[in-house]
Amino acid sequence: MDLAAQLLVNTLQIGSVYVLFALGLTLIFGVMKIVNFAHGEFFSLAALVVAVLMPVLAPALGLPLWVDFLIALAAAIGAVLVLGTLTYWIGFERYLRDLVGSFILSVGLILFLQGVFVEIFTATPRPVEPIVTGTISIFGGRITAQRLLIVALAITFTAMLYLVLQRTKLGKALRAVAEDREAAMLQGIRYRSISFYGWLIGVSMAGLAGALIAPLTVSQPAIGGDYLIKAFIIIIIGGLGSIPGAIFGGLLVALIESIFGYYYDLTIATIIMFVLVMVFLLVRPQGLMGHVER
Amino acid sequence: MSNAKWADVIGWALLAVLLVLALTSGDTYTLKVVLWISLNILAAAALRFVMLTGELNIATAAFWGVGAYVAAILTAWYKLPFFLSLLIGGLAPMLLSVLFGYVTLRTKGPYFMLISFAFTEVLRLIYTQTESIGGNSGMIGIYPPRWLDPYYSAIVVAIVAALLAVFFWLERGAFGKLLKAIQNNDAVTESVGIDVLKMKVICLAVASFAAGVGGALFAHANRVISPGDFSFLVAVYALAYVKIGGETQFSGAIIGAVLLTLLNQYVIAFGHYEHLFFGGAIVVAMLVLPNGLMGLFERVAIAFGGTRENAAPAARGGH
Amino acid sequence: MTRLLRTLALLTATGFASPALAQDTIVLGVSAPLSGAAASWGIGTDWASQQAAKHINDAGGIKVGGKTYKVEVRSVDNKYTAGDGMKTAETLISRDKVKIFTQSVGTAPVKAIQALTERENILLFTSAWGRSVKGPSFPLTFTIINTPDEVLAPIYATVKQRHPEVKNVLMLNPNDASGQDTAKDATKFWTEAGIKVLDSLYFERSTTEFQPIATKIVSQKPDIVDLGGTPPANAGTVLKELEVQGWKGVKVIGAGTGSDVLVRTGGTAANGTYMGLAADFDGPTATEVQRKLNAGAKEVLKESLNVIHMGGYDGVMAAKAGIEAANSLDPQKIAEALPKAVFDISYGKAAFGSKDVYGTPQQLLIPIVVTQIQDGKTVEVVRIVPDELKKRLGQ
Amino acid sequence: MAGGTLLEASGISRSFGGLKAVSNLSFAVRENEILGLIGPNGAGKSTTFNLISGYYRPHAGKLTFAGRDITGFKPSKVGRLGLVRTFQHHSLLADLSVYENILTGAYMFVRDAAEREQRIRETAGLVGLTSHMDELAKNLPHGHQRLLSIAIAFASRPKLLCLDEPLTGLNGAEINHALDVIRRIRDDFGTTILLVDHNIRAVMRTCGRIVVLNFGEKLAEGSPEDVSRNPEVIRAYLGGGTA
Repeated sequence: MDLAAQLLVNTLQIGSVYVLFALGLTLIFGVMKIVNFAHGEFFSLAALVVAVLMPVLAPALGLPLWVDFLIALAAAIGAVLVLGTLTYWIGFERYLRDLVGSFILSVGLILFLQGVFVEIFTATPRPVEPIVTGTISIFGGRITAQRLLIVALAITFTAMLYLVLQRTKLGKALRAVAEDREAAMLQGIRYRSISFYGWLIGVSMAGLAGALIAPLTVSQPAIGGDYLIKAFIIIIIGGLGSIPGAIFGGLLVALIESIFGYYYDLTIATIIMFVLVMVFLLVRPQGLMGHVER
Repeated sequence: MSNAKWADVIGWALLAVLLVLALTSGDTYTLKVVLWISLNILAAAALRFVMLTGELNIATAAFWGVGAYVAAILTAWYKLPFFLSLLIGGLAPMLLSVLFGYVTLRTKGPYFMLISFAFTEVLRLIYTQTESIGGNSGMIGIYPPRWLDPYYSAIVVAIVAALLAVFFWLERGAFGKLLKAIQNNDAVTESVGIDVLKMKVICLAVASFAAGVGGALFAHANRVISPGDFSFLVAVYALAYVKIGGETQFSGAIIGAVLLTLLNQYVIAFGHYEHLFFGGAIVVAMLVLPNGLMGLFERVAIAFGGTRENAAPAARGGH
Repeated sequence: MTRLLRTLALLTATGFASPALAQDTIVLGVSAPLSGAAASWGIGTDWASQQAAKHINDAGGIKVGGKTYKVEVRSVDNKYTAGDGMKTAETLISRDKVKIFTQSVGTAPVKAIQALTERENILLFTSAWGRSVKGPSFPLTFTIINTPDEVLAPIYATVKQRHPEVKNVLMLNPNDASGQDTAKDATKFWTEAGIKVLDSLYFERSTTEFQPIATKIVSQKPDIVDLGGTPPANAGTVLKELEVQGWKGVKVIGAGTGSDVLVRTGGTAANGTYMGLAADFDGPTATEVQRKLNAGAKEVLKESLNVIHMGGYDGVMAAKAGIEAANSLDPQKIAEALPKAVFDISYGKAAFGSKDVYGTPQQLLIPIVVTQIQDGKTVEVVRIVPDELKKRLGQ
Repeated sequence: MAGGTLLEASGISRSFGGLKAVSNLSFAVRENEILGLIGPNGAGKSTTFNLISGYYRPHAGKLTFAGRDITGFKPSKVGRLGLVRTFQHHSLLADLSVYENILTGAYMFVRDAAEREQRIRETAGLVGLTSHMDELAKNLPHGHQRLLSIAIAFASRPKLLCLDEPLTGLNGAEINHALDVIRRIRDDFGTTILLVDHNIRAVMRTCGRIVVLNFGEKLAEGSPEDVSRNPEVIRAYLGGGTA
């Protein structure tokens, strides 16, 4: 085992899911100017749906496991979209651009949804059978075929989001709103509907991250919390609302976790990340990739 | 009397009721609930005081924890007199908050909110890694002096009321108006010679002193503390009290804390549904009472012929 | 959602603020994590405790001084922290007049609650691991599952005997009071068994990514990895990562509880793992009561019971036995009567003992079982019925 | 009559991302004068304002105020030394009452409560807002809002009052009233004034001297008559758009 290669491989696989999760969070911030503390619940929901469906689908359909996984993933995103629509219509729509109001609303949702998830899914940790088996060696770093598949999917989804934002009309509108809401509205962009789509895409990213992590870990209703704290660090480092920043921040956090987790332990790694955030904020309050304000 | 003044009367009356209950009730459960309500009021008021400048200071939870640990170490290890450790339990986080504020209050809105969140979590993690203070399992055996035991709830209510009076006096005075001016428009405030950063740091220091005393009182009330008691949720609950009570009014924090603490006592009986109901209550309150109970009160008062107040602006975070 | 509706109905029926009780009901408290990462322990414990209460009530209740009482179990969420443990326990004590906690889970909250219960003359049953919660200074505390002093020596001896070539061990535990206590005891017993402890690592309970830890473990090339008090779901993940990164050694989970979750998460990587607390409540050595409970739990909770869950049942049964033996509801008297009693719990007949180890007879005497995962199944390797229990039962 | 130099900017520059907003600008404000600062859109007037009041730090050059080097001072420190400015947009504490707005202006300069009260009354009286003391700033009509922003700044009784487009959006009568207030501040209190506005005619009418900016550089300086006859100024305004 080559240590450096193993640490880099670890970084890539941890980071790819962090990036997805943080992308959703930063996108929602960019468009709605709120920090969605309930982001982890969408992650948990998707992970739980996949973890519940996988053992059911395999015997019922008799299809290859990866097909089952894609079906479960679609179902998970469906569930996330339904929950996202509900929470938006009932709650977040009234708290657009209200940092405090949306914060307390999303924290109320964390408590409430965790209670509901425990009721529906029980608190039992749920593992998922491996979809593909085997281990692959990359420059001496070892990775399961399973994780490699997940990393590939995460990269694909990130690229897709990037393309949507860069190329499509919706993407351009989202970026325009994130950049300068008033100017965008003057150009005839309907802020309310755009923010709804931004929200749905954002929570779907959390859902994708959750659905992808389900086969790699054990899912239970509280699983999103750990990712939430990391994601905050990521988006502060990357700059709130910045898509490239979230990607960079996600990989950086994963690298720190991988290296310091190896030489010290994971808690020290987290503390180091927080200290790093403080330093970042001192030097560049708007984050690494944030826009320079005039 | 205007609505705002009525609101103040309600707030102080509630505190008086708590004090009377603490002094006269012989029922240990009542005393405990009075104690918890008072501590929650203090946390909410400390959080709200910084909200006057427009910043959401999640690190209220961190300073609450520092006060708790410092005071606990002083009484449990060094056997310092209770009131002295209480004082130091307030001063230590106050000093820390000056350092923290000087570095971080240059940022605002979501950045300050997130960094105060990060600060809270990093302190909590540091406690878990520090074996001398019990790591994750925390410290036990933090007792107030024995002679004080029967009056502990009353002492807590009295101290909380005193600190609230200071908050009230500061908010009503020129300093409070200045904080609101900073919230409204820090550029204009700065142009007339006011050092906005310094004012924010002073505001944070005052609030952190109160939070530290609150934490110290909490530690001695609970007799045990552990890192898990000082997660960012402390600030979240405090914010829930402020929001549901109504952030525009000083009394909102009091009313919110009283109601939600009582509600929480009720939902404890739900076992693992506790989260569901408490979270649900917060969500519902946010949806039906956008300006909290004080907002509802104002609406009712107007409906019954009261006058709309040119009331103080909402204490709001962010931009 | 039916449970929710039932609870709602119950609460509405029993009144709003503090559920009022009929005069002849004994309220028993349970303090366990009902939310967060450790929720499954608390929810299972609550369920098993409720089953015990139901059994007792169905069989006519508890008789004390000619009067018959029904029992009711109230579980509160200690969130695995000292502060919440304390607060919720105080509510149960001062509002609901609880005199007995039949099960309390999590070393940190238990230590907190214990400071209260010992002072206020309240009986505390617990599954907390550490030696630090037991002994003469805590006369009202009783431990109702096997702990390191019972389990570790036999399991380590078994490992040593079956793998004579092993020389060293690396330990991983959750970073909290339970984990730290486990690591401390494990270090002692491994050393006594002649095995060198290479390193003792910790992780936070909320951790979901175990790769960096696995990389760290593998790089030290230990003969044995002892996951100590690591919860089964996390343990399975760690074992899988270890296998991926090419480590092949002896796998031990000294305080390993649930084996089906371990197998589901670890897959083939879980094979060969030795565990100290993983009784199989479906297996041939399980009692009729345990099999029924387990079947019920699988239906309602979608989860098999583990030793800690079972402690919920046994705590209630032990409380009943204590009350009847003392013929009193006074915790002091119950605590004095309990060590002399022999009573029925899920494992069959049991008693409290182990005075020679702890200085006071407050450890439940139940069979010590070392199991190993073989082809995904939990197999009993060693089963020891404590000599003291045999003597007490007249065997 | 104009006396010695109160504020001197020598060679100040500031650029944003390669774009030079102000470059090598030098000018002086003399004691007790009303100096006008004009120029087409994007000429660098706002940047100049932000530079002298400390909101931007100059990349080059030096600022001297009342004989003191204030280059790089924070806005609050500049304000305390007696150089106070108003703002073009968001110039008020919108959710606060008129009284509280003016109080904020006086806060750092009058410690005694009774004296402060007196200062607030006097300032409100000067701009004609005495009868609106308890109204929220955001509820005032636009004309009153512009006057209130002057009142906030003047409550500090600065040595140099810098007004950033105080006449924008005002009608004829309001403009006359505002100019009257500005003149009285100079005449009755001896305050020096730096005035930026798009209303060239009003500026010409009020100011003793005028500095004209274009593309971040000084184009002309002199009396209103001189400046209005300057061919470069005429060209800049005709070519550069709005006047």
